[in-house]
Amino acid sequence: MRIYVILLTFLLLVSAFVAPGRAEVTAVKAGRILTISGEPITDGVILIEDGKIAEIGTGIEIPEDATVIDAGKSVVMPGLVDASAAAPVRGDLNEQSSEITPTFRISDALDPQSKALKRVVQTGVTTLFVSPGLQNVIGGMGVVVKPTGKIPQQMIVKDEAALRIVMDLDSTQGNRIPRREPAINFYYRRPGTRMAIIWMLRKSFFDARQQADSGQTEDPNLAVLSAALKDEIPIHVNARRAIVIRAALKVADEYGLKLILQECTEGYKVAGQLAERKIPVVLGPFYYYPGNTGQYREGRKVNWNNAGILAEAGVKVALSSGGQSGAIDILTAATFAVRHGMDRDEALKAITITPAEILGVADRVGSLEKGKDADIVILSGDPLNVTTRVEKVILNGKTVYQQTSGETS
Amino acid sequence: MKGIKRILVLASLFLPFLSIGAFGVQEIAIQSGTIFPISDAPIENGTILIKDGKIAELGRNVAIGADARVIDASGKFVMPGLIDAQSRLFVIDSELNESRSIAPELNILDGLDLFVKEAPEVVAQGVTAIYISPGSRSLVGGSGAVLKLNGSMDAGKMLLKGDVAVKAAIGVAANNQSSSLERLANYSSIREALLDAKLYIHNKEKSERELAEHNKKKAEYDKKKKINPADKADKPKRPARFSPNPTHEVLAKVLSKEIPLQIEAHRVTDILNALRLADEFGFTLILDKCTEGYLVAGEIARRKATVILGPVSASFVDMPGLEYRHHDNRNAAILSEKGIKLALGVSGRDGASSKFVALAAAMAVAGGMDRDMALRAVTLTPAEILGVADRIGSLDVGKDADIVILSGHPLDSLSHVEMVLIEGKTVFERKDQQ
Amino acid sequence: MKSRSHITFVSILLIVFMANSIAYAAPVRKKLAVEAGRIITIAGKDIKNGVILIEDGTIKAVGTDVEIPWDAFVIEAKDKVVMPGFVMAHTSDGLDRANENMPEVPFISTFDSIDPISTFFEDSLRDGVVAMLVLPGNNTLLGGTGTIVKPYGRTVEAMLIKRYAGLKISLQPSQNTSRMGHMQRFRRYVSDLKDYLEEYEQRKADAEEEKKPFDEDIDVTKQSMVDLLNKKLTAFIYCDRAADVPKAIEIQKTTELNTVLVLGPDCYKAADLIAKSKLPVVLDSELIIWETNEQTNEEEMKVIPMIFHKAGVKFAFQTDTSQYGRRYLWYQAATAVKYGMKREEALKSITLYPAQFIGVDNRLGSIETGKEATMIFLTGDPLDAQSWVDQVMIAGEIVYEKAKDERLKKLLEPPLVMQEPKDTD
Amino acid sequence: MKKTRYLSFLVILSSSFCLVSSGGEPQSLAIRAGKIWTLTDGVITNGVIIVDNGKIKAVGEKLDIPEGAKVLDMSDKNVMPGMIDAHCHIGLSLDILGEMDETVAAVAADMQILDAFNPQAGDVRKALRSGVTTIMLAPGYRNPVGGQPAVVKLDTSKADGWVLKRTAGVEFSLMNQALMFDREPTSRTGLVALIREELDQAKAEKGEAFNPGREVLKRVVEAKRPAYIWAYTVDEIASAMTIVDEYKLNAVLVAAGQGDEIADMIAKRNLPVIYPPLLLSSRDKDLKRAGAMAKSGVKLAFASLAPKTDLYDLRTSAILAAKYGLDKETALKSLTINAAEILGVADRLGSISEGKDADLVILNGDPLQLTSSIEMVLINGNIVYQRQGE
Repeated sequence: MRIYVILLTFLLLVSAFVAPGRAEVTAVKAGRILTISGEPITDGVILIEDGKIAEIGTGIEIPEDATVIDAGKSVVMPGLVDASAAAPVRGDLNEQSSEITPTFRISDALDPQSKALKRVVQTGVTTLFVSPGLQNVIGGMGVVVKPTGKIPQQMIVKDEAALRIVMDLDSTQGNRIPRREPAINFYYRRPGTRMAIIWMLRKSFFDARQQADSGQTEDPNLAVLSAALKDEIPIHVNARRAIVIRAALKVADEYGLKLILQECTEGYKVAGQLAERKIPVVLGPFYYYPGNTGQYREGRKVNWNNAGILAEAGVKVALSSGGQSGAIDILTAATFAVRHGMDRDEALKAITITPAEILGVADRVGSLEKGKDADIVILSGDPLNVTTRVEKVILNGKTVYQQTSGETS
Repeated sequence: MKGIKRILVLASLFLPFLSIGAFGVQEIAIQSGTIFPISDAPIENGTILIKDGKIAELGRNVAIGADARVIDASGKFVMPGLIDAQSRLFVIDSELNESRSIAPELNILDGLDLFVKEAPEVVAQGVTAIYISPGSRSLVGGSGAVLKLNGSMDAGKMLLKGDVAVKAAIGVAANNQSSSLERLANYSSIREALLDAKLYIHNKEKSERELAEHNKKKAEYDKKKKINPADKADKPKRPARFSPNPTHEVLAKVLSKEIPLQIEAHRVTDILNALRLADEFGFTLILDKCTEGYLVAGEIARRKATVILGPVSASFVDMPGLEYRHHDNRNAAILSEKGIKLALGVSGRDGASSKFVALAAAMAVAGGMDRDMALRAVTLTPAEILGVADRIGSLDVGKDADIVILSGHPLDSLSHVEMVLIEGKTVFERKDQQ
Repeated sequence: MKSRSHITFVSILLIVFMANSIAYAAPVRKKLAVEAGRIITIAGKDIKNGVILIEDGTIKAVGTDVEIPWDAFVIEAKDKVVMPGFVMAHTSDGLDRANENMPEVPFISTFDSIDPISTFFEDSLRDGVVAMLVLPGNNTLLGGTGTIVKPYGRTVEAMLIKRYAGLKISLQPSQNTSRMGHMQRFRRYVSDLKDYLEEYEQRKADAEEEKKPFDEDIDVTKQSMVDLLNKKLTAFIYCDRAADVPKAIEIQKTTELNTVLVLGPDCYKAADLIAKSKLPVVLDSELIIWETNEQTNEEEMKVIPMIFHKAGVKFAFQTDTSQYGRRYLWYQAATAVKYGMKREEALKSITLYPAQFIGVDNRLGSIETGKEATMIFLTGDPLDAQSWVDQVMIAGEIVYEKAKDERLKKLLEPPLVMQEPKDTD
Repeated sequence: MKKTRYLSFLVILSSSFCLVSSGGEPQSLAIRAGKIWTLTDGVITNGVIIVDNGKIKAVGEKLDIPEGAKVLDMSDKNVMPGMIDAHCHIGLSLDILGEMDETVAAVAADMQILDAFNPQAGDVRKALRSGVTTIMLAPGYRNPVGGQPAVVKLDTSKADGWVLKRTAGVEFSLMNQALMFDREPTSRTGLVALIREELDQAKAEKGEAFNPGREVLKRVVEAKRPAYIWAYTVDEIASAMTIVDEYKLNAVLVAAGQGDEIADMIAKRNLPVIYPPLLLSSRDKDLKRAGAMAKSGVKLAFASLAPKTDLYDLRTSAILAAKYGLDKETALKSLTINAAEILGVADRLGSISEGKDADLVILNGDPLQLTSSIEMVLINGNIVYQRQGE
């Protein structure tokens, strides 16, 4: 035990030096740096100045006043980006009082104390996209956050990052009569069929366009939608089965929408179309064969190599935790994607730069480049190996997680 | 920052082990503090000598061995470890009540989770022993146990006394539907159970007699057979086998005064019913909670029933419902004035509450209770009621060295616990957190 | 809808099995020699470029300098890693329903419930599992007896390794009983049983005394519990939370049963107690749980296998087939290694140890002379996510080949590109 | 027989709670006290308080007592100002949802809690023994906009004069308890959105059409009336601060139990906090929160939130807080003067100083000792509670 204490104190002294983000320089030395954007660097150095990457490469001389984090033989890669994470929000993720709630901003309800956030950062995730729940046809706007800060404002990287649309049958859920309630209440508002879901979608966008044309914009809801029509806000469509994906594509064609598909469990069936339309997909959650997994048994027609097939066809693929808190961490997801046939580099991109691009925050996160946020993960070995573990996580230049022997004892 | 905290935490974790390892066998002397032995008048600037976990000597001038570990308590107050006689510590939520209404054979030890985190906090407030009994939803809920909070996770090592008393409850189960009929039903079904037990004892004795008889006959028969195998005397028939019934076995012990019956009763009617049961069956009665006891103090005193009173303050309990409607903080004062043997319990919402035993005593004082009586009511009296006074409850030679050292008077709400020893081992030592 | 999918699914299965049966219709070769790139024997050191000699389904020799008899059929596996098949010491999958509603049903047996065409067995074979003890679920006090099977064969009889193995005891109370009542119920049952046995013995004695024939059998509903008390069966005691562990140990001490503890995640708190009791353990499939540190308010990772490993407890892993990664035994072992467990130990916990716990280590669990020729051929290191089970051999017979795994093909290969319907409007 | 005795006893007890009011007409009164906790200027030992016409005329060490003045000799006792319960729900129905919350309409700005208050209710009379002389009577937390609280004195026997503020502001709730599964809003986001919407409309309100609710909220938006915002957890407090910043509200945080996590930010906005009762079942880390908050400069007032806890335990909260790190003076002030300032009645209450109402509590010991009990309570110089000697 005493040895631990000594070891602990040592580690903590190190982290204690690093922890307070003073304007002074931090240097990360590593045997292998996966920049993702470029070629891997061996025996490289990353200089961090007030939360940003000041220098990266080999043969950079380290200022003597700099705090040095020597990662030794370990592998360094950019902080992971989860393009569809479990929302750190207490209570309902949907505003049940209407099925079309574009103005619903999940950022209003973020809980900085959320245990889920504190956990996810230890799996190497430094950027998350959080969106409203699946029970509204147009759910509202999601937000890109970092798992740090005491109040929501400090967490937010990009608010109103995307508009969530759900074309799966989830939005027919919760359509029940509450206890001791008269039969007529807003729980009778919802569509009951996919026909109705899509009709409502069409109608809302139609109204939005009308309003935009007529010039006046009283209805804030429609204002958001017309912004989406003008590509000012990207649209995330939740579509699992091939039939739903095709329907989504139809609606997109009608209104000239730019889509980003989420879940996309049967995406492999329409890989060609997605590729030619240049529609990126955010995969996850991942179901295991055989089938009746998932709320609507969408796992039935699962293909383990979904990601691989899509990437092969030239679709931009991001791997995510699928908004489930209990799900496997996305590093493992990438590992299995490779096991099932995805290309290694593609898989690594799919949990870093690709999601960053899809979320429109690639200028700040997703790869190790000069000028980007210093979100760095230090791994004990090859990232795509189950026996590799996260040793240290640096977020905005500060060490937010430090593997300690305390964990296991 | 976080780092330093971590180390602190670790250190605090080690502390007990270190001290055990280092000073386990050695003798310990607590010097020049104001000692409250409880059983006796306070001793100014006295010394306590501890030899292998027991109190070897205490008084003004005590000779101390050269190699003794000396704890300087000058300016501090020394008293026996506190006892919470109504603890909920270690209790797994909703594991406290069996669906069956009469289940005296249950054992609280089976319902506990000794791995919960609250325990250190409770010890840090000077509580060294707790009494836990089953819940009040079932009429007869099983037997309670006294545990020592010695930091072990092994029931065997913590257990001071098992099967202390069988827990029963009148009226509480009826709390929700507050019909007095329900309360009456409670009373009569407990009575029935006890009557059944009586009958059971009778049958048991009968069958034992029969068996003895048969054995005698059998022996004769065998002898006869041995003498002449041709004997035609027919073989005696073995009587029907008597299968013991755990439920009745326990209640039988209650009726034979081996185990007291602890009856939780809040309202006057229920308390009186409990007393009536005691009159009828003559078991040793411990009145639990006794919220409206002050209204019938005379009755209780006349029966010489002992009381574990609590909660002292209504804010200890969750939702002061019907049972607590006439709760009054003068209850303890009135009862103790009538000369009733009275222990104060916390009986809080959950395990953590147990740490506030001392505060409960203070509140009783605010309600008019005598200060010494109040202190006694959280140390010696519970020990006596629970039948562990030979081990704990006061600072006397020969008793366990479960000792608390405080910065101020025990009843001072703002005084801090400096150190806690259980059987001579330091289980808590205050490092200035604030 | 459901039913239809079910039918199609069954038919697929039949096809697959047919294919297999045709493929392996040829009689089992008497003499086999496996030339392996690497042999992980588990029993001893790994062997590079070794040979395993097999006769009538048993291993005759293992080593580098084993010379191959002229009449032996040689299996080329120079590019493969060969190791003993994985063993699952505890599972309740592959049953139509795992729990009986009544609390005390020690007399029922999973043998009558195992569903040979359940995909669980096919998947297990694909994942390199060669033997498993199928026990009733965790919701019944005395749940019934278990069956050891191999995940191959069209009938339970064909799959059978051991008909009558292990009895499930669960200390997790079912609805509307408390833990107190649950324990009491168990004690009551045991005391009644002993009572019954006493009586039984007495009747026997009387009969002998009177020279009468005594043909009364022990009550069938009690038989399995009697066998448990006589150590003919092993008790698999499920502990839901740490609080149950001391009780399990108490039971083991008082009734002197052969015991294996099946633990819930919370039980890591009692690791030291378990270590002291020296009882074997089957860990929950959830190997990592999070806990909020009281003082620092940080979320802390508890790596359960490491905690037990450090405490010196011998354990086996189990899987959770509904979870993505956790459904592979190798993944469980790899997770343990990830957090610092010794590789050899981790591998033992998915081969030799479980075999010992369920009492088949005389046949399975390692590659040694005299043991059954049951092994798996891997494309790479067992703990590497990128390596696959290429072949599985059970008792000298190749029962699985990745190349011939139709369903795996369906799962990994893109579908035939279908003509997209043109929008006509 | 037993029954009757039991009843008679009850009667005696209850009588001990009710008022021992001395006559109607105001007269001058002098109190000799062993210790006077003035709270604004220190502790006076062996002092005298001279009360005239319900107000404190003078307080000091050696004052000459005017002739004809009634003299209370409390020279072995402690005197402190009447305690103020900054938030409670007594005199309403005991059932939490009963009279506190309007559950049908989510927005009930124009509702006044006083309309539901029964001055003769048992718990109101019983409350006097707790040494609380003034309470903020508040609606519950189950409505996003919950109505207007009132500040009242507890000598409710008289027909009038006990209402200090009929409408003391507007209650908002950002707690998850304000969400109902069958009423808008059902989500935290919807909750914040709804409150924004209401405030926006109030801002925009021209006041042509008569709309009492808007009128009230308008005053809040213009920071003429305080907003009492329920928020317990960090995220709730965070959204509260967001709204306060956006609309420049003059706000008070209610029941901000976990505020210590972001105490610095609360202090920066100098938002006062009405602290929820410290429960005797709390863990240590929760009991330390009040102290931590005060340390980083947040102004606290304690509340019993009765019937959640008994008013009698308002003082218990302060004592627990003190035991776990809140310094004694602040603890006492949080029971009296701080509360008065937060509720905006400091001109009349909260300390023993010249010109203030003679609301006094007389204890037989240090106010921050649980052992010391309340002997006598005066409101406007009238003895409203006197402890029965056993």
